[in-house]
Order: sequence, then C-alpha cells, then structure tokens
Amino acid sequence: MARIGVFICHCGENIGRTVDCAAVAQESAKLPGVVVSLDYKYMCSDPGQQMIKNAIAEQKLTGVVVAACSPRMHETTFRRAAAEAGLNPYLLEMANLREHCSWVHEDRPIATGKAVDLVRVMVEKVKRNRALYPIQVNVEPTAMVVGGGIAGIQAALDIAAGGKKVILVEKSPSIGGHMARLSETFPTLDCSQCILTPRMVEAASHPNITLMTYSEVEAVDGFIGNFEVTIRKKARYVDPAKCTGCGSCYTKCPQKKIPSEFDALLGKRSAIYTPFPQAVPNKPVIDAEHCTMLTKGKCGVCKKICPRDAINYEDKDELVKVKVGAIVLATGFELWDHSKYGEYGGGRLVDVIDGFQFERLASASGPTAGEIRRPSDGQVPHTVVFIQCCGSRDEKQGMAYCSKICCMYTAKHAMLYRHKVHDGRAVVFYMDIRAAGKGYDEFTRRAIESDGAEYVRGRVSRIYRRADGKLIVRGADTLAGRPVSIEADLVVLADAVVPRKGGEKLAQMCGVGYDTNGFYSEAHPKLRPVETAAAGVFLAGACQAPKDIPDTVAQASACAAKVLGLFAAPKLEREPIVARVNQNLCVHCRACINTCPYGATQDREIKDRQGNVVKVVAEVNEGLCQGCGTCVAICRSNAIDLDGFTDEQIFAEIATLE
Amino acid sequence: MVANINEIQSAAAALLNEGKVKLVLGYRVRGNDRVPAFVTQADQVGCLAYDSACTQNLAAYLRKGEVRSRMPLAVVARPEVMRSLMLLTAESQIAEGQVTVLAVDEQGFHGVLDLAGTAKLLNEQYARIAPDSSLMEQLAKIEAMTPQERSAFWSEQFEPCTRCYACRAACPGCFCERCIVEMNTPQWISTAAESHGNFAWHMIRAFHQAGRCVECGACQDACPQGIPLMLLNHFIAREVEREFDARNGYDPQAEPVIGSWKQDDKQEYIR
Amino acid sequence: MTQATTQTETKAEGFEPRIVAFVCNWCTYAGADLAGTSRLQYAPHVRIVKLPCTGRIDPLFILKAYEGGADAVLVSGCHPGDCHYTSGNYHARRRWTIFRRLLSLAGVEEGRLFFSWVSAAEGQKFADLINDVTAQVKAAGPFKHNPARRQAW
Amino acid sequence: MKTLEATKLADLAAALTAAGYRVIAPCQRGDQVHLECYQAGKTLRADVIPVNSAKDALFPRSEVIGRYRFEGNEFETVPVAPQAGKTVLLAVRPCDAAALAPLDAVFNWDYKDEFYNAHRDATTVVALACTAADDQCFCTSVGGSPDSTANADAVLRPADGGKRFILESLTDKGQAIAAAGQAVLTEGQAQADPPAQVAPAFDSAAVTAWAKDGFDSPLWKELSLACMGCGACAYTCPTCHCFDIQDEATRREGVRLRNWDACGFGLFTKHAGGHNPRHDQASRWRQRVMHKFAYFPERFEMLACTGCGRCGRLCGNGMSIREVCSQIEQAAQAGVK
Repeated sequence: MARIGVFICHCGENIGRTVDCAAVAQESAKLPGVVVSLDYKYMCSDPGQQMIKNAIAEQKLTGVVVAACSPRMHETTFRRAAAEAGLNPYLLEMANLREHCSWVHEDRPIATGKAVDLVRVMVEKVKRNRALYPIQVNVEPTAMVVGGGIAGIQAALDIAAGGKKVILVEKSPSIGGHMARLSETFPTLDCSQCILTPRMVEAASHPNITLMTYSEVEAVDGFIGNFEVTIRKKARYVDPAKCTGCGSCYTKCPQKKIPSEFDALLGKRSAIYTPFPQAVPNKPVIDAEHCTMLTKGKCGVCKKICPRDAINYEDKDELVKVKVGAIVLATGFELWDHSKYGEYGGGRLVDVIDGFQFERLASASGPTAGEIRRPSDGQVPHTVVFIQCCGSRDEKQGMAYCSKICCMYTAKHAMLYRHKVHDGRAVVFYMDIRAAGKGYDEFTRRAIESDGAEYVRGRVSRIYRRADGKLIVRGADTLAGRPVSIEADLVVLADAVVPRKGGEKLAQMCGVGYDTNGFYSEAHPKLRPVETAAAGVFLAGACQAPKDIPDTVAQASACAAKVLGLFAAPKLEREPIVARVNQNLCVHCRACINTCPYGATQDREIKDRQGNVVKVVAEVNEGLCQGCGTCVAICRSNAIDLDGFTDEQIFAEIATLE
Repeated sequence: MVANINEIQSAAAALLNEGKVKLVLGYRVRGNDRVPAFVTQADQVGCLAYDSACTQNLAAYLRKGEVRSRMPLAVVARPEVMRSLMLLTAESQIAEGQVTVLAVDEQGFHGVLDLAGTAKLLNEQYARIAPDSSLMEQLAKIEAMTPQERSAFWSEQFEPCTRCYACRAACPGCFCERCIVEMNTPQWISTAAESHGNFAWHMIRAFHQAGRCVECGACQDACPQGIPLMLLNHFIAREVEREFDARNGYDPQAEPVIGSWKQDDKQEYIR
Repeated sequence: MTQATTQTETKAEGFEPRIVAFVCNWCTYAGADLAGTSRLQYAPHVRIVKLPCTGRIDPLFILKAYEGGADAVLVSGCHPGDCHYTSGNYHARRRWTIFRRLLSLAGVEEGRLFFSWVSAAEGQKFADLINDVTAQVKAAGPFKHNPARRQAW
Repeated sequence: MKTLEATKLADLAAALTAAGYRVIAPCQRGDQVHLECYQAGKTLRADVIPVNSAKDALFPRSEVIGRYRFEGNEFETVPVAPQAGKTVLLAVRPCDAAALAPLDAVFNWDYKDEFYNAHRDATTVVALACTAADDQCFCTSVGGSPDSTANADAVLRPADGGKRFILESLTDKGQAIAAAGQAVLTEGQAQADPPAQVAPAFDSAAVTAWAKDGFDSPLWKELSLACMGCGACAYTCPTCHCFDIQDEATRREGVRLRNWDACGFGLFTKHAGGHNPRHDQASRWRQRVMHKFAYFPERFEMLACTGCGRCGRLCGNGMSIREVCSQIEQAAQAGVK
C-alpha cells in the first residue's frame, strides 16, 4: 500500500501569496494513499528538509511529493534529502506550484484549485514510481578539444596540466586561431603573438597533448565518458614526420599569388604554404585547389626541391577513430559579412575593410610589415573612419545582439593608427561605448583623450567613393544634432561577431543545442555556463557567445576544470532514466533500433542452453540511452518502457486530470 | 479461375519435390468460398486454385508458429501480398531463403521468385496500384462532412464492432507478440466493445498501419460486422504518401515511415 | 435555434475548459518556467504532463486525454534542430502529422488539438500560446462531439 | 390463423416497440443484415441469415455487473441491478432460438447468473422458420431443424410463396406479442411454405465419440492450420458464452464489466507467470470443438452447437466447424486417432 507524503512549500510569499498552501495541504491529505500532508514556509531550508526526512522515517513513506518551485530548481536538493532519510531519491517527485502556478495566476481561489490538481497529478505519479539506481559508466580519461584558437589551446593545456590526455583538433594547418592574427591586444597593447606563440609551442610539445591540425570532426558517436569520434585528417601532401620545416618548398613554389586567409586576403601565399611564419606545427601543407601538380599534373617543383622527400602528391584524407571521455567545443567565431550593407558599399569598396584586415595591416608580420597602407593603392591613409556596431544590434539586417568586443578593438585600432600615422585623423562612429571590464573604460578614454581619436556618436548612413578615390562617409552626429560628412581614405567596419559557418553540423553531431544565431547553447545561462545539454560536451570561447580573450581563457580553464572533474573518478554515475525492453513482448520489428538517436537500441540474440538462437529482440544499452523515450512511443506493442516516465505513470497522470 | 492454374500447381509440385520448400501456402475452392490450402505433398497440388476471389492475404500466416516451423515455404502471392512480404522483410520478420513467391495476378501465374526478385517485379510491374475509386469517393464524402457528422458517421460504423480482432488476425502487418489493446498495465484501450474502447482501438489500429498498410483489404474482408476499415487504411496510406512521399511495401530495406524523419517534413500546423 | 442560443450563452458564461498539455522537459516545460520567473500571467485551465521529450508522446496519450473528457489537447516541445535528444521532436512531428489527420477524419474538430514549438527562452510565447489556446477553446465551447469520450457507464 | 404481410414485418416491429418492447430484429446495415435494435426507418430482412447471433440481447458483449465509488481513501460499492427491459427477439432463426437451451443451461448450472436470467425472463422469442439454407447451414446435423420451434414463444412461418407469414403463438409470452401486434396482423388463411432442405453434413455422435479419446490427436494441428486466432467465430456464435471480467475506473468511480472473451485468443489461457497451457492455435481449436461436442454434452446432455453456420460463413481465414467436424467424422471412420 502506498504511503505518500505531500509537502507544500510557501516559498516565503512566492507561492503563499497566491496559493492557499494550508488549504492545498488539507485537500492533499484527502487523496488516496496520502498519509501525511504538511505546509511550511521554506521547504528547501534545513528545517524544511528535516521535516521531510522525519516524515519519511516516522511515517514509513513510500513516496514523497514536494509541491514547491520548478523541479529544475530543487529536485536534486529534495531527492538528496530523501536519500539521506533512506528513501530512494527517485521515489520523490515535485509539483511545480511556483513557476507554473503562483507566479502566473493572480486569482487566489483559482491558483489554489490548480495547485491541488498539480499535487494530485504528482501523487498519482509517485505512487507508481520505482526505486531507481544510478547507472555507472566507465570514463575514458582522454579529452578532445575542437578548435585550436586560444580557447582550445588554453583548455588543452589546463587539461594536460591536470595529467589527462588531450586530442586537440584544428581544421586549419596551424593552431593559433584568430589571436595569432591580431597585432596588439587591448587594454594593455601587448603584442598578441608574443603572448600566444609560447602557448602554441607548449601545446605542441606537451606530452599529454596530441595535435591534430588540418583535421575536422566527421562524426561523434557514443556518450559521456565514451565518445567515439571520427576525425578526418585532411591530406597535407607533406609528410610531417619527414618535413623539417626548412621552407625551401614554399620559397620555390611558382604559385605565389593566392590570397592569404591568415592575412584576411590582403597578403599572398603560395600553393604549398604555412599560414604564418610562427605556425605550429611549422610544417607546410599543399592547397590542393591551387597546386597545379594536383590540379593539372604539371609542376612538381616542391617535390624536386625537398631535401627530405617529404612531398607526397598521392596523399589521401584519412579517417581516424578516437575514444574520448569528454569533448570541449572551442570553434570560435568569424566576422559578419558586411556586404549585406548596401549603404556601406555592399562589400565592393576595397578601402572599406573589416577589423581583421586592419589587424593585419597593423601587424608587424602583416602584408605591409605593420605600416597602415590602404588596399587600393598602398597609400598611407590620412583620415580613417571606424564604424562600430556594423551588423551588431541590428535586428533587421544584421544580428540583434551586441558583439561585445568591438568597442574595445575599435578604440585599439584608432590608437594604433594614431601611433603609426601621427598626423592622421581617426574618427570613430559609435552607438554607445560599452567598455565594461578591467582597465577597459580607461583604455577607451585614453584613445579619446590622449590619442586624439574623434568619437562621433551616431550612425553612418552611407559610404561612397568619389571619383578622386576619397571615401565619403555621411552620417549623423546625434549629440550635436547635425549631419556629418567626412572625406576618408580608409573605413574600418567593426563587423559583428558571428559563429563559424557550419557550426550547427558539429552541434548536431554532439547533441548540443544552438540559438537562432548559431551560437552553441550552454546548459544554463547562469549556473552552467560551460556545460551543454549533451553530457560530457563543454563550451569554451566565442562559439558560445562573443567574447574577448580574457573571458575566453577563463571559460577555457573552466572547461578544463569540468573535464578534470569528470575524469577524477574511473566511473561516472548517470541518471537512471533509461528505456527498457520487455524481451517477452518484443517481436524485433526494429522500429526502435531505427529510431534511437544514440544507437542505444540494439539487436540482441536470445539463445537457449545449447547456444542456438531462439529469437532476436531489441535491447537498450543503458550506457548509451539518454532517456528521451522516442523508442517507447514508436513501439507498437509498448514492449519498451522508460524508467521514470513509464506508461503506467503517465496513464495515471492523465487519468487524474479527468 | 486463372487460365494457367496448372502452371501454379506444377511449380508448387516442383518446389516440394525438389525439397526447396516444405509447405506451399495457396488457395483452394470450398463451395463459393476461397480458403487457404496448406500443401505439403506434391500429390496434393491439384487442390491449388487462384482467381480474383482469393482475397485473403496469406502473408499473415508467416507469423504463425505452426506455419513458420515449416519454413522454407512458398506463398501464392498477388501484388498486395508481395508488398506485405516486402514489409515483413523490412521489419525483419522474414528473410531471403525462408519464403519463395509464386507470383500471381488476375491474369494468372507469373513465375517463382525469391524475395529480391519479388521486389524487382513489384517495382517494375506493379509500381502503381490504383486504389479503389469507390473508396476514394466515400472518403471524399466523409472529408466533406462537418466534424460532428464525421464523429457520428464513425460512431455508427464502429458501433457493431465486437472486438473479435478478426481484422488484426487477417493482417500480415499485425505481427506483435501482444497487441497494444491487450496490454493491461496500464490498459490504454478499453477492451469493452463500447464506444470509447472501439474508437480508441480503431484509431490505434489504423495509426499502427501508417507507413505499413499495403491496402490488401484482408482486414475488411475478415470483419464479420462489415466495418469499412479500408476507408481508414486508405486514408492513412494516402496521407503518408502525400506527406512523406512514401509508398508502403515496395522496398524490402525501407526505413519505417513512422520511425524516421526529414528535417524539412512539413509542419505548417505547428506554431 | 433556441437551444443553440442557450448553449452559446452558457459557454460564454460558465465554461471552464479542461486542457491537457503534453510538453517536453527541456524546452516547453522550461519555457513555462521562464513564463513563471518573468511573472507573465496566463489562463489557468491548462494542466501540464511533463515528458522528457516530445518523442515520448504516444498518440495513446492524446486519445486518453480525450477519453477522459479534455476539451482540448496541446502538445509542445523543442523547435526543430533544438531537441535535447537531437531528433525526438522530428520523430514526434511525423507521428503528429498523420495522427492529427486521422483524428480529424474521425471527427475531432479543428481547435481541439494544438501543436507548438516553445523553447526554453520563449516564456512569452508560452504564455501567449496558453492564452490563445484557452480563448479558442472557450469560444468553441465544451467538446460535445468528442468521438473518443468515455460514455457514462 | 394470424397472418402478417411480408412487407409489414417492420410495422410489426414498430407496433411492438410502441408497446414497450426492445425489438431485436434482422436489420439492414450496409450490405449486411444484423440482428440489432429496431428503430423507425430501419429496413428489416427476413430473407438473409443475419451475420450476428441473438445472444447479445441476453448476454451483452459488455455489461456492467458492479459499481464502486472512491472518496479519498474511502471506497464504497454501489449495488447494480440488471438493466433488463422487456425484449422481443423478432424473426430470429430456429438455430438462434435453439441456442437458448445451452445458454440457459450454463448460466443456471452451479451458479444462477442474475444478469443473464433477468434478460432471459424479460425476453420473448419469435422464431422465423427457414425456407432456404446455404452451404454453411447444418442444423440438421446437430439435432435441429429449419422449422424447429424449440425455445420459441411464437413462430413466424413464411407462407404463400413468401408473400406473408403465419404467426403461431406457442406460449403466453407469444400471445402477448400477437396481442401487441394486433393492428398489423390479419386473421385469415395461408399456406405455409415448405421448410428448407438442410442436408446432413456429419454425424455429431461420431464426432463426440471420437473426441472422447481425441485430446492428444495430431489431427488438431492439421485441422486448425488456417486459424489465425481471432474471436470472430466465438463472437458470432449463438452459444459461445465465455467472458472476461474487467474493471474500468476514473479517480472518482469505477465499474466492473463483463466482456465477451474467446478461446481462440492466445491470451485466453495465458497465465500471469507467462505459461500458457494452450500454447498453440491447435490446442485452442481443439478446445472450441471439444467444448461444443464433448464437454458440453457430458455436462448438460446437449451439444453447444446449433448448426447456424455463422463461424464458417464469416471466418476470414476459411475455418469452418462444419468442415472440421466432417473431417473428424471421416477420420473416425478411417480409424485415425
């Protein structure tokens, strides 16, 4: 016989104000099977929890309903309390009286009536709950980090420092990411490469880190602790084991006019190339699209010149399978394509550039060796207009959100320009200056006050090129309340930060959600900012939202802490909400096997004592099962059920609503 | 009777004589009825008959233990029955080597085929089997009714249902070890032959045919009470084809229609 | 005619519809939580049955709710592509597409079965949805011709 | 002699309805004829054997036999009286009327079934003598005849080449029918049509005798190969009387229902532990035959088959008890065990 305890929480005034908790307790006491029904100011408080524990012990409860806030808030708390009192935690359910009732209804009698219903539904459910026990799964103590920018490098280094193995997967030929392309960094103006390259080298040489550059994740199977990842190692056409990185090949390569991605298309590279001199690994790859040997079978210079015979034109993509226990996604960002803004030239004006292009112009290792020269004619620009919020905070044509880093890097750009071109004029159009961060506001102030950047509050309505080559920038100074028109030599657009194209595919492979903009979704916006909905998959850096370097590094280290925490024990306990097949009823139509998103339902041969196969049925691998229950609903004879959400429980819930 | 009935008989005899099958599942004549024949000896093949009155779907027997124990066997199969065999293959109930097909249609016998050959024949010769036009007309009439009229129409149709499950027994696709209607913890569908139980039963029976029914008509033929089950079956098959571009029982490797998905499946009704 | 008028009057005045909602834990339930934390007020007639995923929703659930006399059923989960379990909602969608058509053929009238995607971030959408569904069902009145309804024993 | 014009059968039904009877009569439904409750506008068909038997009127397919209510942890039962209104089975065949004997016997055996008897007492049987039979009819092989008046309170005999019926009242209940239908009946003379010729199909005594030792016969497997295990035969049979007790409840109240059940279903004898003594269809078909031709005669000295032929006529899989019994008789003659 069921002995159910019902505990109604007032949540201070949060529930109590609109729900008559005492009345709900009284009504609940009348429900069949309820032996104790109490209300209390704060159930989640120590005395509240003690109340539940005492009742479990004294009344020998077989099930508990806590009617309080959302189970997302305190289910764990109360289940732990139940466990401490000796009741299996899965014999406790919560009725959501706060988020789903008191906060959304004002009429006290109506809210109270609904509250009674909500409790009754859960009482009927909990009567049919079974004791469940956590599922233990082995954990493969190796992590995979996807993305070799500063986020990925930091996460990998921290995990490696914790003594666990890391596979760092980077799709381009070198790690380093966007940070390697920056000239200086705000707010200290220290040289980006100077602080980054030691980390890159450390990552490459760390005994716990396996670098897989020029590689992409092809498929992710498995689950937390036991992911099986297929990685495509793209053909490099250069054997990294033989190559010493001497550079003869790319010096001699006749194809030299390929726009360099690293230089934001402002510089050129050869067909066999390393993206930049400090690349890690410093081993070139052949760009199969542009190499005439690979496209037309003509040339072969690099092979002839290579002293180590490291060139292999027959190289093929290779699929490598690795087993990892955790995945860190650090795929970073790219810039929004401003050609959507017709009023800014629609991408056709060569002297209207983006932030990365400016970084390369300002970088000592860039195409202009650090001199600010405009792309069209290589002249030093005397007036540079910087436009913030290009594509950000624009629901109609661009992105609705603030890209967070543009105020700071625009200030930096203006400063760098003024440091390099002393008589130059730097004009910054801004909507607001968002400079929250340590030393940030001081930095923007310095740009304005010490470095003479002219800040104009307002939007630019149009940019066009006059016959003499001048860019005419027309806009409004909303503080002065007048239109402005500036004759500029160069315009730098602070394009919105957007996630990497195609990132959805990786998210879907991993079971990670993403928002409408394509940024990966964290498990909780406040309390679980690095976890995702997919257990064992974590987020670092700008793939989750626009971030600057310090925030990115902090999140990457947080990921490492999460991964190391996961790897701390050889086994992991998982929620026992899994599907089960009744093998007597299963007729092996394989609908569930086709359906399972995790490949958790599998064929299972039932054998007699002689080892003959008597029949084949479906079986659920509880390590793989995530408990969605899709197989349960697909099974025509209901031969599968889902622990925690059994047919019997749901039937009782629906019946209770009659 | 089809003209070349002798060819069916001699093909059956040859299969039995050569030991390729232990049983030939076919039809025989009993008065005005056509009833199944279970031929195990070559000298019995003379009873085998086939004409358009042979409407029972013999593929249903492939779930019956007493019949399965006599595999490999041969089945006299018209196109709809062949489609059932494709469905049973796709749902891993039968495999190549277990079932040989004696292909027939109203014109007569078309040879002895394995399951792969059957799939080929089906797709080449019977890719489009036009649904009964009177069925389509009746459906159009029902769809033109108001919801209240439809509700009343079906309650009138389901009223005589005694829940004998002859429809289920006649259907090759109803091969569950235990039907959902027989599950009792919890009992989703009332077993009382009354309004709500009958409604739920017929809804779920029809729904479980989604992406599976080959429209052989055996269920409706088997129904002692004359319930127009084919209206529901045809409706579901039509919707499945319209929504998911899927036609049932043509591909022995088909993924289940309900149990697979496409990202761009229509969803105009979801807000 | 007179009778019809009387019915309209009663449904306008005293009709409090019973609406059963089947929602997934990760999106719509969380969206309802957000409606709560945002203190968005909405009609109190809907009773939620929480499932891990819309993929878990068996058409039998919907029938059972009607059998028990629900005036309407609402089903809601994660937007396509957002399923916590990657594809449960796609599976669910296929099922619904056919099952709702079947129910419609059987006489379940328009406005008795609602489907929606509500994400965890769409508290406002959840509140609007509940209000709209409730208003529609109220306007339609009690589900008199419910073909699935259990008759009095 | 009371006569009724053939075209006025529905008028008689209407008159009886007006007199307060629930009239169960052969009504046109689609292209079938069903024994169902007559309502104005329905067409009656005396020329076709209805697909279902009359037993639904006495032993409904689903009947409330108990009620209870819940209030919190409290529970109370509510007494249920049989809902048995005055009923007439109008123009049912002699084989349907004959079926009342085995039903009466089994429902008054070791326990007097309150519900069945209430229906039975309230029921008047107006049989319709058969002047035509089809190839599934075999009443004459099981002790019946096409013009038998057994268990009938009155009988309608087709007369004058089917133009009219002669109504013969056999009991007081039958007299009451004649009285209630007076307005549509005529006093006059008519020549009864000859009864149908139903050729004997098998010797039931031979079947009963063979069955005594036939329990373990391998023949059952062959005889039942076509059976797919539905309940069509049992549910259309006028004598099959197995039932299942089911409870259905909401959180406020519940009912105990008596629903038809059938020995052909695999679950019929399945034990909770999973064992099934009748593990295959052969053993279920054996039960069907044995019950009707061996066990029932043993207990009640009568067969539980009236030869109506419905099971053979309606089986979607070509099973026929008539054919099976003939095959058993042949086996018996050939000395096959």
